[in-house]
Amino acid sequence: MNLISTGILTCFTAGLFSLIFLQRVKKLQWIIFFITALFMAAVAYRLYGSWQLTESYQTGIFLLTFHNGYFGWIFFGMTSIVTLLIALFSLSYNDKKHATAIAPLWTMLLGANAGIFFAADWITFIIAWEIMGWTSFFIIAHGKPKSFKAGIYYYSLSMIGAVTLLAAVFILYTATGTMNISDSIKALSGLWGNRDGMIYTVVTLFAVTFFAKAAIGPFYMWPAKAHAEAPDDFSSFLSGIMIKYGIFGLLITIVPLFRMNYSGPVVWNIPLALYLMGWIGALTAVSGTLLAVRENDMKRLMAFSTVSNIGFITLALSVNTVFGIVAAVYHTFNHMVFKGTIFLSMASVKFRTGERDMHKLGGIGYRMPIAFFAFLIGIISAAGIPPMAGFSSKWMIFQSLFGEKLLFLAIPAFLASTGAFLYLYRGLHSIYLGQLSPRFSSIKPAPPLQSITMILMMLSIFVVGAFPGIFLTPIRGAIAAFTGETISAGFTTISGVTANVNLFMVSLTFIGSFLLVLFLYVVGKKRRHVEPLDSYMSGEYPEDWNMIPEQYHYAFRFYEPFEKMINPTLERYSFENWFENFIYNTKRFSTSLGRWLYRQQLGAFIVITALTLIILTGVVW
Amino acid sequence: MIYWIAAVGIFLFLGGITVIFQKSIKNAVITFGIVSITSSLMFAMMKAYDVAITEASIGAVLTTALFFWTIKRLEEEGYNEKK
Amino acid sequence: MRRNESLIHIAAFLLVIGLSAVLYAVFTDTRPGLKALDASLKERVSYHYLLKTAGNPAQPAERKVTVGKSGYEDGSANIVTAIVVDYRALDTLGEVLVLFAASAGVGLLMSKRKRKIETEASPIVTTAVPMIMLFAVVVGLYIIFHGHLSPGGGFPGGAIIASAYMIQFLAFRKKFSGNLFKILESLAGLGILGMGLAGLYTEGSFLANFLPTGELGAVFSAAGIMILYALIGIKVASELSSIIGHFIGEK
Amino acid sequence: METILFALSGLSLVMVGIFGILTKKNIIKILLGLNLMETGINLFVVAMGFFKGGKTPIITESFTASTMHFVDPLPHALVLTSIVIGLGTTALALTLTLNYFREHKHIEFRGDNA
Amino acid sequence: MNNALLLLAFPLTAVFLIPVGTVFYKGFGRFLSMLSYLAGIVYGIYLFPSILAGSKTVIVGNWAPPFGINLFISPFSLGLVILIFSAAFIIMVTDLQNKGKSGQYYLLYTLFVMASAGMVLTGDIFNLFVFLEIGGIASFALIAAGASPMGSAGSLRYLIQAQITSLSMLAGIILIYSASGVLNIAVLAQFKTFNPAFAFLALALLLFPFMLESKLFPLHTWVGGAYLGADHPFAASMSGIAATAAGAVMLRIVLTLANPQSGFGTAGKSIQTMLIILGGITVLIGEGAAFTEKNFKKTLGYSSAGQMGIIAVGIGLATKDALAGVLFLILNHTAAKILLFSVAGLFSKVSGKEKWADMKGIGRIYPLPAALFAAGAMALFGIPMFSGFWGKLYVLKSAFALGGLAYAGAGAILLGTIFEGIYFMKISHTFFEKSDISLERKHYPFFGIPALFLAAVLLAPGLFPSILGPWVQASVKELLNPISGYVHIILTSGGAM
Repeated sequence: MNLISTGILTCFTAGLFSLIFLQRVKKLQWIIFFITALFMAAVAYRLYGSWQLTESYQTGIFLLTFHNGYFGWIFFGMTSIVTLLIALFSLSYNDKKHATAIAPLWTMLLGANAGIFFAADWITFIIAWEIMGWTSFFIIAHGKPKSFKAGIYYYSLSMIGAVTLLAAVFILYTATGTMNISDSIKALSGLWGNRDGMIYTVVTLFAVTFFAKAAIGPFYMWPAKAHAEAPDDFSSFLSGIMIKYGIFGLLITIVPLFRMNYSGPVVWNIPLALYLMGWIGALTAVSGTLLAVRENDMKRLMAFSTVSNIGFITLALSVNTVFGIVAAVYHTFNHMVFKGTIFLSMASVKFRTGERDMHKLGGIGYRMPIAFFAFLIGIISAAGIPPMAGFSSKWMIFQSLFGEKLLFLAIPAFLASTGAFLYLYRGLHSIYLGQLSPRFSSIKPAPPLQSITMILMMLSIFVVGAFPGIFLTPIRGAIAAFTGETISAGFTTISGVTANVNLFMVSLTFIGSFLLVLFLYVVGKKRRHVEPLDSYMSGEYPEDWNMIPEQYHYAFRFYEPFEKMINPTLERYSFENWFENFIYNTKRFSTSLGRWLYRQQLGAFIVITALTLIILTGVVW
Repeated sequence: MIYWIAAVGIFLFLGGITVIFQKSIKNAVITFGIVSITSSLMFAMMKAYDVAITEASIGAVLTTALFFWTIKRLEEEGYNEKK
Repeated sequence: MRRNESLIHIAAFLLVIGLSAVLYAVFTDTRPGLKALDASLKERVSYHYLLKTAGNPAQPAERKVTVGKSGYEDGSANIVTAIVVDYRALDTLGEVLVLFAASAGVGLLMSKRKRKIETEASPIVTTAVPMIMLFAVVVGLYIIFHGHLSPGGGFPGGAIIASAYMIQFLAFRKKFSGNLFKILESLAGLGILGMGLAGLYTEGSFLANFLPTGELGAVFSAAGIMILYALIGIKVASELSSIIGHFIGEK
Repeated sequence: METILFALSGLSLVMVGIFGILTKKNIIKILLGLNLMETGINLFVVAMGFFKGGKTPIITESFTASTMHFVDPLPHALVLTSIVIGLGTTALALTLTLNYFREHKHIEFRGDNA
Repeated sequence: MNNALLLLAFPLTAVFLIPVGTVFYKGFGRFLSMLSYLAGIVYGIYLFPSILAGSKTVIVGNWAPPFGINLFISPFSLGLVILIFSAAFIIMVTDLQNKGKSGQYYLLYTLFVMASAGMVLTGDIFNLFVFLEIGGIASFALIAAGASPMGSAGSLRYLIQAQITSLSMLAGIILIYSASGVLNIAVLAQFKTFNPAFAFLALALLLFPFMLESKLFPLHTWVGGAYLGADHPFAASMSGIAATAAGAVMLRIVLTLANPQSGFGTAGKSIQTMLIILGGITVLIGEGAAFTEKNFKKTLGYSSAGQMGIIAVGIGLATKDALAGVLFLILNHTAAKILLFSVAGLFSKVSGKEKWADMKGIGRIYPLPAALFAAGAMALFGIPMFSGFWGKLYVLKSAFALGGLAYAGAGAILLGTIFEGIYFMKISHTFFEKSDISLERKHYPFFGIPALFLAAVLLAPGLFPSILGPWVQASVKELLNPISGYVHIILTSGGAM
């Protein structure tokens, strides 16, 4: 019984069914969405182990095949677990007041998600890729004009990606003659040396597709727009899972290509192209951090932090060693979990307060403790502080960089990861710490279902932090099945290049020290409660500077001096305005061309000139 | 025989030029009528008598008449060339 | 606007010169292979039309066509009418449809005519016009019914009858009755279609000439062609008259 | 030689017609140019079927395959159709000009309208 | 088999009966024309199995091909004729403003449909010219008959350009006749070699009107005015029916008439390269113009210019896959365009607006048509589970396989898809945006079923491309070996068959 296709089919049929028939009953749509997520998680569980399962369907002259490879499976398993948790969260998030109509499209998106991971040939991959494209557009744009602008920006990038994917696949197909993904990449790597030009075009085309989807390099701008404007529970899916399709794409195309009999130019024994990718990753990480620091809207801030983490992952991929690949995949999974937690906690804050700008929030921690703890654990893991899972994966990334002695790449990585503290703390402090503003003094804590999901997420971060083996063993198995070698890591220990670490011990020490600090805090003296708006104004009234009290609230321009420093550089080199006026120019050009073509009295002029020219070229030929 | 053909051919060409460069459209329509009758003559010179009659009865008479009636209707509705 | 005007004139002139130069180059191209006017009459399809051997083209070299002899595959002496009505009948059917579309289009788009000035035609015109009309109709009918012998046929004949109808507008400003022509048009059309379907069911292919061809050159020789061309003549006449009516008739 | 002369005069009319269409702004003038082009093409078509010394393709006395010397009748049939098509298009175009005048109050074809 | 000509005879009878009919009963025209299309569809489907087995030729007037005119009924042409008739039938059904239309409108419309069907079937180049003219005159009148004031300007512009190109076709026909002495495509398809320059001139002159009809690059300036003038049903038929017929005729001329063994020799190959270049430029210009267009009908018009550009590239490539792609694209383009135009017609009738930007939020009042518009738009720019995806995929597959110039063509197609994707998504989203539009929901019985049928026609070949398998294989086989297929059947069948 071919499990994969039944899984994908159920997603699509359920999505279509709820789209067509359940317009009125939004609650039922969300229940169907949750059941499908549950079903997909069950499919993932059932699929473990049967690595030879391939299902193929003959359509026209192309054969569509699904293959349950170990590599695709771990990605699918991981994403379906996280989606299940997010689905649980959205069940309670979408009550009467907040319900959005995106559940059916999201169910279809799950089908496309499975399709991407299990596609064994390029045509199925393209089909799943494009379905994912348009469904996510409609979800992000979900009827609001402001989110429509973000959606169109996102969709044009993903259209460019889809088109370059088509071009790359067909050049690959003509060169290698096979549509199967792994065979075509193997056959392509066989051509190193004699058809380098063609290989580099294929690599650049693939790179454009997957960079656009994963917001690497010049495409760093869309997450800030798309995640902020998307429905809140969907942003965690978008930022946690959808952005990883680009990474998965890189993993199945560019990374294996350069590992097999590569004979091109080498920089510090890394292929030049990968070295370039490394630098792009590093720059994305740094620019993601810098942009995140300036943000005042909490979802945009976290979107830029995703961009910076993606930069890390590309950096790890570009090291071209098995250790680097395992580090990248491990960080991807960790990022899925902790970024999901952070977005979910922000979603529940928005669920209660309806506010997104950080300077309007403050002291929410007192009212919503579970959301606060979830956010706290999430940003600790994002910053890479030991007890949490983030530490081990960031540590592995740095180990892989040192392993290859890539110090110049390591420096921006350090800058980016330390910079992470800046914006993460800003998020924590502005939203949860500080004094509770009177407006939110009466808000209820997060609803039970949402808190359960957050607690589960927190637990998983803790557990993986202590026992990295939970993620590492399947990843190492998959990478071994994929590339043949593996790295030595026990259930709780990882042996890096320069050192090895036993994470269980590390987390024990940290928990111990945490308990000590807690004890001191409880024993300590009383504290006075200060009203957030009751700050000294040295006798002046904010109103005559036409500023509202919120504006001079300390969270308003958290890092003002820092922003003054980096703003000019960011304005000048931002790809965003380059892309914006590129579209503006094409629009102006085609309208003026249309009008000029049209001003000809009646086009007869062009008809006759065309006749003469065409005949002339024919005669000359 | 060739001179006749050349003469009618040149007449046709000149007629065509005058139709194009006429100032008022009424004169242009009249010249067009003349050109189309001479073309019917040329059809006859080419031994295509069927075509000559058809060209004369449809091409020359009716097309020119249609053009005249349109100009008349335009003038009835306030079109005047001088403007 | 002046400078733009002369610019367009020069550009158009150069374009015309360029086009004729290109055509000249093509026609005087010396590379091997057939060029314009390379097919002499013998190689052309119309050789068999002339010798009336289109049915079975493999004929002995010395084929004789004698006037007055019957039994040819096509009775019409005027080969052009034979081609128009018999050999390439679908073209003519299409042709009639073109006129049909034109008159329907004019009927659909033409707005009614509001004539302001009222001048009565002079008595000379009102007496002369009926005579001319009679003469024109007779000439038109003659041309239609002698289509297979003398030059002319449905198209010119129909046009002449239509111009007869046109003249009476100059004199009498009669109301233009659209429905009469509509019915006439569709009846003639149905007649042509009937002839075609009759050909389909008797001879086995649409618009086949199933009537006897008679002797070559006699007045009643090509029966099928006469009827078909008469129907076409009526149709052309009614269509042109309805176009004329729409142009200068007053509702 | 005669055929080429006939064809040339036909083509010259076509060229004049093209020149007229391209340079004129008044719709009636453009339609006249179009009709000139049509007459020119019709002349060219019949010229292509003309043979020096050929008789009109109507059988008046008997002849044999070797003694016959006719002009090619097929282009005549084609031109018959083409003339009537020309009339149909001109009739339609003139009706459109009337409507055009009713909408725009001028019959100059300037680029700015639709 | 000669009674296969009934395919054209049904609309003909309708045409001749309508004037008489409308004198007695106003709605007779619409009823009769729809009846004739239905008869054509039923008869076509009845013929289809036997034609799939072997193509047939229909002799007109009992004269064998080189002397008489023949129609060629093959899987390719019959399939397209059925497509044209069903397209016309559905357009008539979904035409919402059919109250005020006079008998003459339906007469002209049936003539237009019959002419397009005739163009696809006929085997004689002058007959092709006559059908082109009938279709042309009918469309000039129908464009101007649209409600919009700009109708006559757009129609005049289109008339003049169409007349220039059809005269060029007449010149091409007579040149071919004076060089070969024959007017029949089958005989010309295996004739002695022409002089290369002359061959290219004759072929180019022959092709110009069909390039104009399928809106290829230099001859596309008329699209704006024509689509602005025409009303929604006829705009749908211009994109659906006229473009399909023009594409089919271009296929017939480029692949059968100018095949390598014919007298045209290499001229056919250079025409194909020309088609690739012009098709690529048309895709860019068409999609660019549609990208910035505000008026709903003009956007759809320019987008169908883009689609025809892709079809032209497919024809230019002329490989097995490219032609299969072209057939998929033709079917997809016709069905999708009719769906989009009928939705556009419904929305502009309800909201009274012409520009799609002003119809914000209308989807919340009419969810089904808006969703179907999104489906049709996605089918057009090649979202996977619609037949457009397979069409584009096959064309791209053979474009990349051929390399060289075909790369540029493929690049243009891909760039065009980006523009197309963005503006179609923009339009389909504006229908769903929250806005203060306040319209009460009128119920249109005749809209739901045909629109759903069209969506099914778009989805079915997408999900199961093997449905079209037999038709596509037979047509591609017929187009790719004209000598053993087309020519052999026509010339050996000799007399009435």
